[in-house]
This record gives sequence, C-alpha cells and structure tokens, in this order.
Amino acid sequence: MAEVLPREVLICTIARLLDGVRHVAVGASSPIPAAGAMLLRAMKEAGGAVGPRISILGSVEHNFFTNGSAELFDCAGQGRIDAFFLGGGQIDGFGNVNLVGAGDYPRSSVRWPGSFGSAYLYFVVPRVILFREEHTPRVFVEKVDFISAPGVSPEGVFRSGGPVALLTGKGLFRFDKTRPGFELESVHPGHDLAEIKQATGFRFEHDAAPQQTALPDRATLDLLRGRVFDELAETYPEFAAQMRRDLGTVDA
Amino acid sequence: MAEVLPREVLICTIARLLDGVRHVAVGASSPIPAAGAMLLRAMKEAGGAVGPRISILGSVEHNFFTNGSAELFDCAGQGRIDAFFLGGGQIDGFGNVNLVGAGDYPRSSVRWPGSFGSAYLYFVVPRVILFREEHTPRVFVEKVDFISAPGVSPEGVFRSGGPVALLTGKGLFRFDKTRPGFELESVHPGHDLAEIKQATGFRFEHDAAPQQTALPDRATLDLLRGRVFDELAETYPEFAAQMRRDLGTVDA
Amino acid sequence: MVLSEPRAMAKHIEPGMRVALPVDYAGVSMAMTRPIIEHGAGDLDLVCVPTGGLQVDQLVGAGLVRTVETSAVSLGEAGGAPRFNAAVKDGAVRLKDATCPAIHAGLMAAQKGSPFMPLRGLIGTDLLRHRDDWRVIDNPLADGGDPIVLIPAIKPDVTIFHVPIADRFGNVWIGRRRELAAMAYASRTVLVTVERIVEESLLADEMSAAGVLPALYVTAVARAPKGAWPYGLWGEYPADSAEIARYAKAARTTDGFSAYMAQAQMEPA
Amino acid sequence: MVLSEPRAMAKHIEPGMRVALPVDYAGVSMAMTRPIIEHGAGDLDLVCVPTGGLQVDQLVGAGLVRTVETSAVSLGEAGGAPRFNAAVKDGAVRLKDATCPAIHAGLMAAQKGSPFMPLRGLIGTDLLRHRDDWRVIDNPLADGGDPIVLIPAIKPDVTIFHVPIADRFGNVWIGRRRELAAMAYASRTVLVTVERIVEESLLADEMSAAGVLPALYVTAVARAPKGAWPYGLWGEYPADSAEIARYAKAARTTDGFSAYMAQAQMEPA
Repeated sequence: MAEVLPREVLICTIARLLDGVRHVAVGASSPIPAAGAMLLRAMKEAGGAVGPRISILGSVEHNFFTNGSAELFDCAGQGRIDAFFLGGGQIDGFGNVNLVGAGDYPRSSVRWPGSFGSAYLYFVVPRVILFREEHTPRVFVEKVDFISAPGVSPEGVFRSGGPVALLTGKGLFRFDKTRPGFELESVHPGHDLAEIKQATGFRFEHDAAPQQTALPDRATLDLLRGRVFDELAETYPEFAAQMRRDLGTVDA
Repeated sequence: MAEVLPREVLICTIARLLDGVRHVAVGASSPIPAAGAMLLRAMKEAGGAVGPRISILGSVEHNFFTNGSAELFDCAGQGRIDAFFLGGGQIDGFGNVNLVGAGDYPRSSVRWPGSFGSAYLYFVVPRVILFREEHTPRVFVEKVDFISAPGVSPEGVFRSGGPVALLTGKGLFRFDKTRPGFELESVHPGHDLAEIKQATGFRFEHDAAPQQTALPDRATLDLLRGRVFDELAETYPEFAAQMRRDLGTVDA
Repeated sequence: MVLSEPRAMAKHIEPGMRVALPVDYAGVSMAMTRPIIEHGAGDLDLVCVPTGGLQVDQLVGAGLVRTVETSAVSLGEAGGAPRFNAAVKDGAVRLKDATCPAIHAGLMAAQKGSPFMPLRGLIGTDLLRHRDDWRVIDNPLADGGDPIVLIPAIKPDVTIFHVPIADRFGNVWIGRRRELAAMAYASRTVLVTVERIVEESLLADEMSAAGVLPALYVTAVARAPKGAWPYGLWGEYPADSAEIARYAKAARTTDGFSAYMAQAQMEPA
Repeated sequence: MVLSEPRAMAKHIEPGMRVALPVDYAGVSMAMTRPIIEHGAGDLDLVCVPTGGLQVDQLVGAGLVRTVETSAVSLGEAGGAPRFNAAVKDGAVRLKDATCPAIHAGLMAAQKGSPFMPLRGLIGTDLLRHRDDWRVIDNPLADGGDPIVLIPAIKPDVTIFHVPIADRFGNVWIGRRRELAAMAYASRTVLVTVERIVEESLLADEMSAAGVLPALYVTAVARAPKGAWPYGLWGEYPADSAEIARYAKAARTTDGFSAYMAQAQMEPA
C-alpha cells in the first residue's frame, strides 16, 4: 500500500459519500470537496459510466449557470442538486450549523461572514455533507450559539434534504435524523477514539473499537494524483500545487 | 380645414388621451393605438420635449424587452407602464371586458381567443383605453357573458389601474369609476347621439347636445401624414399603405 | 443530453402527460407536431406559455388533448383557431382559461420550488370563478383585508420548443426568449429542436453564454432546419402567413384538417 | 437615461435610502465607492445581493450605513470584513441577517409587483426568529399544516453596479449576471458604471440583446475603466487579490482604514 496523505483520505472519503449523485454543487473555496467530486467523476468514467455533473460556484470556467446567483437555489428547489457541502463556525450534535457568529447575537464577539444559502439548501438538498477539517471543541459544540440551518425539522415542515454525514480531519460520522445525532463511522489513520472524544463538544454514538477509515486502492490513487489533480489545478491552482509538493515529500 | 379621415380622428384622439404618459405598451396587431402613441411622441419632440417610450408587443424591431414574455407584466406590476389598450368581444356599461366568448361558458357559442393579460393589466396600468372601432349592440352590451377583466373593483381590492376612456368608431366616452359607468364626451364627425344610442347596448350619461370630437390642426396632421406614417410603415406596412391610399382618394 | 431526432423525441410523451408549449413568436417546434401526432399519446394536458396557436390547434384536431390551460388560442392575423374552437363548442376539451401572468407565475413557482406564487389582479373575474385550483387569501403581510390570488406551481412533464442553435454538449441558445428557460426549469423533460448544432460550447464566451439554457435542463436535442415553419423564428426567418392562412381555411372542417395534416411536413424547398 | 460621471451619479443617493449592491463577482461598482463617501449621504440601508464585501465594508467604515441586509459579508480569501465586523461588535450597524434565496425572493416580489414571495426552508433557524418582517403561514394550498415563510418585497431606492458595456441609448450589457436585472427591476433608481460605451444599439442583434438590461430601467450610466477594481469583472479582468489583502490588513484599525481610503482611487497604470 502506498503512503496516503491525510487530505487524500478526505478526498477519497468524499468520493465515496457522493457515490450515486447526478449533480453536486461545490463552493468556490472548497478544493477538497471539489476534488472528491472530481475523483468520483473520474472513477465512474474510468468504469465506462456517466460521472456526476459538478457545478463550482463562483468559478467563471465551471459556471454552468446563466441566470445569475439565484439559479443555484432555484436548481436546488427543483430537486436538480443531489449533494452539497456545508462547513460552519460551529456545528452541534443535532446537526445544527452556525455560520453567523459566536456569542450573543447580534453583537457577536466573533462574527463570521453569514449564513449564505445554508438556511435554504440544508432543507432541500438530499445529501448534505458537513465538512470541516478543524476538529476541536470550539467547532463541534454541544449547542450552537446561532442556528443558521437546523439539522432536523419537526414533522410537518417541508424538508427534502439535510445532513447525511460529518467529515472532519479526524474521522467520519453518519447522521441519524431519527435520534437525531451523529454516530462515529470510522477514524482516520493516525487518530483514535479517545482523541476524537476529547476534541468533540457533543456526545455521539460509537462502537467500542471503531474501524479505520477505508484507504484508497492503487487505481484510485493513480486517478487522483493524475487526472484529478490536473483538473483541480484549473480552478484551485494553489491547492493542487500544495498537494503535489506534499506528495513529493512523501515520495522522497 | 383639411379633410380628415375617420381613422385620423381616432389616431389624434388617442394621442390626446395619452398626453402625459411616460411609457405606453401597444399590441402587435393594434396599428391605430400605435399610431396615436407615435403621433404623441412626434408632437412632443417637435415641441422640444421628451416623448413617451412606446413598447410594441410581439414586434422584433420595437421589442425593448429582454426577459421573455413575462417582462411586460412585471414591468406593469412595477408601475413602469402608464397606458395600455384593451379591446374585447363584448364591453359592458360597467367597463367589464369579455375576451373569452359569447354564450354560456365554457361551451361558448362563439369562442374568442382568450383573456390574454387583461385580467392583470386592467388592474395595474393606470390609464387603460378601451378601443373598439366596431360600435354595435353586439359589442357594447348591457352585461358581458364572461368577465375577463372587471371595470371596477370593490373597496379594499388592490387596484392601481383601470379604464379611463372608451373610444369607438362613432365617439369617445369617459369612464367614471365612482358611478361606475360611461359618459359620452364627444361624437365623431358624421355621427350623432341618436345613432350612438341605438348602437350601444348599455346606458350612458350624455349632454343633450354632445360636442363633436376635436379635429387635428394642420401641424398635427402634417406630422401624422409625414413622420408618423413613415414610422408606422416599419411595423404595420399594410396599415400605413392603406392609410396613404385612402388619403390619396381624399386629396384627389 | 442526448442528440436525437424528432420521431425519437416524441416517444418521451406518454398518455396523460402535462405538456408546455411556447407562444407563437418565441420558438414553436412545429417540427415536433407531426411526430407527436404519429406517436399518438393522448389525454394530454397542454399548458400554453402563455398563449397557443397552430401547434395547439393541430394537437387538438388530432384528438390528443384532454385539457388546455391558456391565456388565449388563436392563429393571429389568420383568425380563430378552428379545431380548438370546434372542440370548445363540442365540449371535447376541458378549458383552464388563465391570464398571461398567471401562467408565468405558476411556472415561476415551480422554478423556485415553491408551492405557489401570489398574483395581483384577477379578483372579480370569471377566470378566477372557474379556477378551483387558484386560491384567494388575505395578504398576511397587510393589516387585514387586501385579498390576493395564489397560483399553484405548474410542473409540466414535458416542455417542447425550437431555437436557432444548440452546441454538441446540449446547451441551447434561447436568446432573450427567457420564457423558454422558465418552462425548462419547471419541467421534468425538455425536448428541443434547433436550426443547427455547433461544435464549440455556447458557454465558452460570455456574449453567447448570456442567452444559453444550460444542458443541465435539456433532455434531448434534434436538428430540424426551418423547424418553426410556418411560424417564424426570431433572428432567423419570418412567419409564412400565407401558409398559416391556408391552414386556417383548410381546418374549418375535420376533413379539411385531415387532408392538410396528411401532406408532407416541411415547406417545399 | 443620462450619460453621467460617478460624482454626479452619487448625488442620486439621499440620506436614509435603501441601496442594493451586487455580490463580489457579479460586477461591483468600486468606482462609485469613493464618490458615494465624498457625497456623504448617510443612514443608508444596504441590501447585499445576496452577499457583500469590499464596498460594503468601506461604506460601513465611512460611517454611512444604518442597516445591512445580507446573507454574508466577507473579503473572501482575504478573510473577514474588518470594518463591518467591528461595527457589528460595537452595535454600530443594525443587522438583517438573511439567506441568499430570501434576498432573491424579496427582489422577485418587487419585480413582480407582488407584496411577498413564499420560500421553503428557514423554519427553525435563528435568522427567521430575528426577522420580524418575515411571516410564517400555513400553506393555503395544502390540506392543513405545511408552514411556509413569506418574504416581503424588497424595493431598493437605488441599485448600483458595474458591467463591461453600455450603448449610447442607455442599454447596458449584464451578460448572464441576471441578478443585476432583478435588482434594477426592483429599484426606483439604477446607476451603472461601465468599462466602455459603444455607438451601436446592444439591442440591434439578438446575440448581444440576450444579455441586455434595457435603458427603460437605467437612470444614469458613467464610464469608469477598471471600475470594479480591485474586484474582477467577468470576461474582462481578474480580481487583484494582493490589493484586497492589502485593504484587509490596513482596515483592521480605523486609522489604517482612513489612511487606505485617503489614497488615490484607481489602480496605478
């Protein structure tokens, strides 16, 4: 088995989480989710199948929209976007996301940019993947200070979408909307359950000895380091270059 | 005074009715209203003022819209269209307009095309001019068989627009929305009150001896027969040619 | 997106489907009319965006239509739509008489993923009285009163239209006829005929991209030169009013209609 | 439409007006920022469509802003918006935190002449809890229940943006940035800066017409080459991220902000 970079594990995990989607939208400053989507597309096409459509928001080259910045939301409302990624200054154990600020609203002690489209997309995109590399108690809190978008909705509230998973720099959680709450599915190489418990401000379900996050096989890794990093370099040149520098270190 | 064609009287009357509007929309198959709007524009510009903007619907050359066929209605809803024309298979004494059909709906004995945008525009365009050359009891009825668009609305119903006048081949009526009903303002040359009463299926107010519809002066007539017919010929070539043929007969 | 041809595309239409068709001057795919009739799926619920003409009259004349939702049906200068008017008189089609902005509002609701859109006007009309799918509520943002009509989302199964250009990626150039985009956004299946198909992506430069409906919304494209005829196509060719008048005259009777429809589809070269 | 210049256009802005500004990449008229600050009309209610950045931060920093309605404010890769964030912490601006499609819905309501638009989502968010202008009703078209949010119409007094081209008739080419059209439709006054002004009408051919906002909606146009700088302009030039980062660093303090703003407006040639 070749050595695999931590971010390669994340990218390959995202590709797995996206399996089956027809159309995934990715933020303009989200190279890891974009790489995951591109890897899935490359794998599908290598197998002779049709890969997912990837819309990269804010990119001029990968902008397939022609109706202004409202089109993404219209498109999601029409059920044409199967997957989307959300981060958050805070994420809590109920899947609530806070993109607005820490402390008492409105005079937040720390102000983040704002909710963007989360208060809509979280409701209507079937497969929302929560993604935040930083895995610390200040991010993963018991209860968010401000709900930009709630993890679950009461019976009777129109909701065709929501969170399915939470991917961090340390592990992968599945979201169970019936409880509601997270369950640790796997731990990334180099991390362990005790560390994750300490770094997580909310309670979560887990096996006594959680499995390790699956690593990519050689073919997948070749696709990623070849075609996918080439494609990635068009939109995220600095990220692709950094990945290749890091790989150079690995190979050396 | 030069001899004036009946349709020239109509065109000049329309120009008067439109005085003061900034933007008038005209149907693609409405040469007389279009000519009235063009005449007003020519008169304003001859006096050094700014003439009204004229949108001719369905015309490629005079289509100032770029957002599809919804834009006219959006534009009207924004309060950007000051005047519009409506015809009708039937028009009654309350200003109700029927563009759908005669007889029992839905299996109308005579079916007309349909209501088009009337059920909206009649409510939101401040100065709607009802225009129908045919002045007969089958058009001007006591009560329309189907209300495509009502002349007045009850208190409390949002309504920023409605009918201000009814122009026919025989005369000009003003609409009084407080009564509600029509008042004969003037009779076109060659017609009289008794004839109009006989040709009108609804009751209307009138002076004992109504005045004659004002005729255009020489300068107006020159503008109409020169610049306006030239402009008109671009969009309504057959109508403009017919008018010029008729004028040839007059001159001869 | 699949590159197809009109007969194959007609097979997307199944009995009982809701089919959206554009107004005369926006780009009617007349090239699809006979393939649809040959294919024969009936009980169609037509949505005219926002009015109908020749194509609607021919589909009604062929007996494929169950309801017509429209703001008007006519042949323009050539007069009333003969088969439609006959079907109305016979009660052979059910009418959902509307007004142009109500059709646009229903499509906009579908585009936005909303159950309805509000629309001013309409109150006091017989249109509203005959539409049990439209609802009047008091504007919840007013202090009381202020009735307003809610138009439910119109979600066509299929949208069919004709435009000048597609690229080989399935992007189609609709120019400023943005109601075609609205129809596509609202629809599950979108079938497009075009004058020509180009190699380069229409999204590659901003000037052409501005008028593009992206492939994301397009199910299949077929080449059909003069595919709007006898209607015209903006920027391409004018309407053939003599031919429309010839149809209007022929279709006054069912026999005349059948004879007309039995003729070759396309304009003689 | 009046051919104007930025300082003259800034005079359209009066104290207390509601001003709509586009998102970073859609065409921000940075060329108008300093003229607006010099003109000095304050108590502005900004509407970011749907998010804000440099221009919003500078107007807030200059003390001209009363409220900010937005889905986000940031300098992108350069980090948080320093003057905005400071004003939030000080309580110097009132926030109307929104979500992107709610801003679009409010503008669409104004475009349609409707008092509101419905929007899915939002229920259970703290955004909704803090917006007393948004209203939750039970969907009148459902059989009961089904709560849905109504967003009231957003009617800006003024909309300001920058695009590549205007013609001498006042038509402006917005390409596929159709939110600029939505803003204009909804607004009373529309001020546009452009890279260049052309002689021929942009409506004269269908290809360019497809991306045009017609003069009907445009109050005044001014030429301002590189008028989006340091933001980029689609199809014209990329963003100058070094300059944005330079601003982000300078504006961490009020003094640094003042010093930055006192510099010449335009990029050195």
